[in-house]
Amino acid sequence: MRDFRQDFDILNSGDYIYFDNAATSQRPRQVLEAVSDFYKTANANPLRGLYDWSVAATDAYESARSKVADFLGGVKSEEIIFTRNTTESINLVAYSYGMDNVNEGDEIVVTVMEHHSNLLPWQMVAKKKGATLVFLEPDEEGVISEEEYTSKITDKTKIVAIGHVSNVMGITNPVAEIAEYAHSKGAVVLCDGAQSTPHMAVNVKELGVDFFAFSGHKMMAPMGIGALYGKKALLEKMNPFLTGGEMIEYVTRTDATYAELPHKFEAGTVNAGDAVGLAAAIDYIREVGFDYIEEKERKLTKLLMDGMAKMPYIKIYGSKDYTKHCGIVTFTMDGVHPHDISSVLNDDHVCVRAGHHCAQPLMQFIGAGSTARASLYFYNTEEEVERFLEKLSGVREVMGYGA
Amino acid sequence: MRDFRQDFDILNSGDYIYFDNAATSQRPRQVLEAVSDFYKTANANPLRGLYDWSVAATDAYESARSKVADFLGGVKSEEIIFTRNTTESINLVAYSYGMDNVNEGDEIVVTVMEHHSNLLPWQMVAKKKGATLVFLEPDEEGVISEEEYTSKITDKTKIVAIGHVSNVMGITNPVAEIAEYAHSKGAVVLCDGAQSTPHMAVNVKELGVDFFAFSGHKMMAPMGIGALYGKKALLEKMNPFLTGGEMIEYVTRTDATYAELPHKFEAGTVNAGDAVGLAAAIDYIREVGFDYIEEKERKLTKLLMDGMAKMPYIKIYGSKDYTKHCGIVTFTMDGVHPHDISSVLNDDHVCVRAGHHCAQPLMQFIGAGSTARASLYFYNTEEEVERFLEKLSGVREVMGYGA
Amino acid sequence: MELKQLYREIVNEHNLHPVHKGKMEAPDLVLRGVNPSCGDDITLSLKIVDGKIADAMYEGSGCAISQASVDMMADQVIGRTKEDAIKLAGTFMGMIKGEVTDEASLEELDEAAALQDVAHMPARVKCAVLGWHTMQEMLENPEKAQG
Amino acid sequence: MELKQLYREIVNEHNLHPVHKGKMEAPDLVLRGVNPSCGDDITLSLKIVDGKIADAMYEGSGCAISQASVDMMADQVIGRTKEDAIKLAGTFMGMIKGEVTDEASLEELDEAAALQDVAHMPARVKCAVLGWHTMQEMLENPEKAQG
Ligand SMILES: Cc1ncc(COP(=O)(O)O)c(C=O)c1O
Ligand SMILES: Cc1ncc(COP(=O)(O)O)c(C=O)c1O
Repeated sequence: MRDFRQDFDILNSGDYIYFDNAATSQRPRQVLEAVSDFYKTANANPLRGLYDWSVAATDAYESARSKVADFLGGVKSEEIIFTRNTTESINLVAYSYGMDNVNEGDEIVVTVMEHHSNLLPWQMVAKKKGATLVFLEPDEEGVISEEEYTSKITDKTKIVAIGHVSNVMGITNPVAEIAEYAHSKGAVVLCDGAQSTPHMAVNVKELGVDFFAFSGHKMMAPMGIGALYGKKALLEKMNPFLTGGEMIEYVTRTDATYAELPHKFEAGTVNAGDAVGLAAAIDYIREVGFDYIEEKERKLTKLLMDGMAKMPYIKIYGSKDYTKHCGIVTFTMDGVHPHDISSVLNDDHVCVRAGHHCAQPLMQFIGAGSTARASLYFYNTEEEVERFLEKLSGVREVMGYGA
Repeated sequence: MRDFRQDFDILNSGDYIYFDNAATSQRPRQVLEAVSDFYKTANANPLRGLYDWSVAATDAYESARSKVADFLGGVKSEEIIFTRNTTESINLVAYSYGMDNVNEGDEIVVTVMEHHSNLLPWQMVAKKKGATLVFLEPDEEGVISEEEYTSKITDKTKIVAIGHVSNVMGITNPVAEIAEYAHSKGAVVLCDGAQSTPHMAVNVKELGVDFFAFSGHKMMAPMGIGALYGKKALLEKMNPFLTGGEMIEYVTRTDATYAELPHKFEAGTVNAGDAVGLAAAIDYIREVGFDYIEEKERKLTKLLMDGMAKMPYIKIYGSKDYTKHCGIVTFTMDGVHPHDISSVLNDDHVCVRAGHHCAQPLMQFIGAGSTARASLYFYNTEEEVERFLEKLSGVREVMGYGA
Repeated sequence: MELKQLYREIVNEHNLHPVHKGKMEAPDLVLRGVNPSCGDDITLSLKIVDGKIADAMYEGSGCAISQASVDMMADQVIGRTKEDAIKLAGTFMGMIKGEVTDEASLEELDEAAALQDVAHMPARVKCAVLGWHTMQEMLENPEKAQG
Repeated sequence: MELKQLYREIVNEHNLHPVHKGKMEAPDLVLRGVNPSCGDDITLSLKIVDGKIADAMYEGSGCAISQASVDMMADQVIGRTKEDAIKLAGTFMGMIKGEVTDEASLEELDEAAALQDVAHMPARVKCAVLGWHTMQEMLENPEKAQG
């Protein structure tokens, strides 16, 4: 196995330990070069031109789309809409599907652990349409029980919007089971895959969801590119969201007819450069392999959680089982505010996140105003985890609690 | 003056003549390197982190914003919202301002030469709110007269949405005059600057517009980044458009309060990489200088139009004055369909666009189903224009019309 | 084949001197076909006698490739049964998509096989198939195409 | 100053052994100040006698920097006139923004000047200024802060 870490210049340029991978990943040289190469050899506005460069740009863009379709388990290319990120993908569904299909008295079911991006769009739909948001709640270990979802998903439920992997607890939700149950109640299911796609093979058909949203930047692609998978039958019936160039068929002064899928949902000049970067990231992930990614992350997570368990003043949120964390370990430290943890660790060149992690309702639910989070990816090392633990164990002393 | 063309690898790698700059520009090495450097040295999720890399990423992103604010004539940083492109910028205004401020019986004024991106969003608002779209029409030379706009902008007008430079005729509209008149009637004015920002110094305060939208990719920045300028007083009163992470203050299960400007309008992980690219493109444009850009484009446009005037079977649209084309020359050829022109020229490695240029109502207005368009930028050369003219003059023969 | 050569040797003849362009008197089937992105816009008329295409004509405008293609198509389908014409359309579209390449099938297409190289010009594919697609549509769904 | 040193030498003392933390009996002015993004949340109470700040206390929770900063602030403003306290807040916020750097002004801030280096930690600026900002707000708009 070659040393993948060598591909990440930023990780080899100093002694920083980057443990904020759940916020955004680093990008390997291969991805950055793929984007530059696109601009240096095939740059033109795709979809519009009759000349070679534009045809090449169109090919590059559309084969990135096929690659994404493949990556999500072999769906149809036209079921993939490129967006900026998970947030835009979910907003697209909220505006185009939600606003037209949710009515007064209906219910939208989410979990209390949703990222704000999978909550606020539904708050908007609920508010504008007079619907009610219903919250699935997990147990201490982060698990949403069958009883929980079967009691809250009902005939009134029109949409179930659920995170695949929680960005705070790292837990993987039982999306397939919930989707199956939700469908039996006539609801449509959206899965927020922002935290799963970097870490595990995803098959949206096996998950059985109707929509699946994710971001490239969390899986080594550039910022600025993400995607939405939607079942063709649903996408076809939906109205466009953004309108403008590229997504039309005929336009008169007062009217327009729309292009076919997927272009109907991609208004304006597309981000072909970063789509090419996403395709390169998928190639890179395939080269590394999810088997290796999972194995490496589990080894590191075990080391991390075992080490933190030796610090009695630390509380870890979520499952006690290190295999259920997807590399995400969220914690608090007695007497030390998470922001201070993060700042002190930064003095030691350790990057961890502190705050509400865009999941304030979950913070309220677990009763922590703010937490610290270390999140790993396969390119992190055991040596980094050990150094992290050593630095972490020094934080309380810095904060005046003696050794 | 150094040879700027050397900075564009794609232009130096073969004998292609790229005359589709109005669709998208090429990017100089400096821009591509700025993006890569960001990812190699400062990559983290901006706005969220307490550690050095995230602070550096935040700095990079926010100074790109200041640079854009400066580029548009020295507006406030918080008046700049980053978007994917012009299309998204205009949709933001249509959804957040239009849907809340246009009512039944109101009018929205656009010109008949608008790009679909500055038309379809207003069609949507008009349709959903029961308002009427009113069209300003230019004369043969593309000019919108004072009589035209004073007769159509009335007390009923709530929004005037007007292109700065037409992507078909290259004409610069009298935006400042129209904005002043529109304001006297109580309307709000949006200017679509997609085609002006690459070619001329823009000062939104002198234009007097309330909103100004543009795309990075047409001015040498990467795809995937654009911006919206909005007057602070208006933006503050507007509801958010996309919702999710980063744009909130407090979130409870059923409610949220929003972050301050500009973050209120930037939901989800931002495209910091490409924003850095846009900043580098602005630096690059400054280095080249708009004086040089205009002078060079005019020289090339004159050569081009003079040459085409010698081909009696060619009809050019818009002004006869080459200084009023912003490098854009749209034309038809007797007996030859524009698609065939473009395909034949492509055989000679000449890239021009053919079609409706995302401006179908203008095509209907000028009575051409489709046209061909050659659009120049400062990095094009006289030699290229001459070679283009030679190839163009050979098209009719290829199409069977004898020499 | 280079595109210029294709124009010179095949397309121009049919585009500039079409054989089947014009308005048909009392057609049995009529259908309009359009390529929104290019503006190609044709109306195809067929006369059917005893299940066979007795005549085919078209009107409209568009690029040379779309016009030549429909003119060549008319040459090929006049005299064929409906089933046969549908099958030939499948062969043509398969060729343009690059899926049908065997000599025998291409021979069936006769002169229309000259458009094979359009397979390498994705932007022109829609132009080349417009006529064929319209004919297939009207033969398979005659209720849409009442004359 | 390295951040760790700042904590050790200044911040911890005020954070762990605050002098002015607690609930004030019958305050004249009370205002809550929060940093949504961090969760810092304090309620500041002032007693005003003859236009002077006779006492200042705070409750709430937050990071060490926000807590220490408000505790140091209370030290500095007790005994000052309202105007003087507002001016001092301006100096402090100017220092944190990196705009006020002259010795004389910083001396005015006494121990609170130790937070000067927070100017280089943009993510912590809001923590450092929370108390000062809240005090300024309540003194300038006493109608918002009735006890
Ligand atoms: C005048 C004009 N407006 C708007 C647009 C849309 O820009 P974008 O596709 O980058 O959103 C373009 C270019 O395509 C344009 O030329
Ligand atoms: C679970 C989850 N959902 C959604 C998002 C939003 O992703 P983005 O900011 O890329 O839109 C994130 C990450 O920030 C996340 O962790």
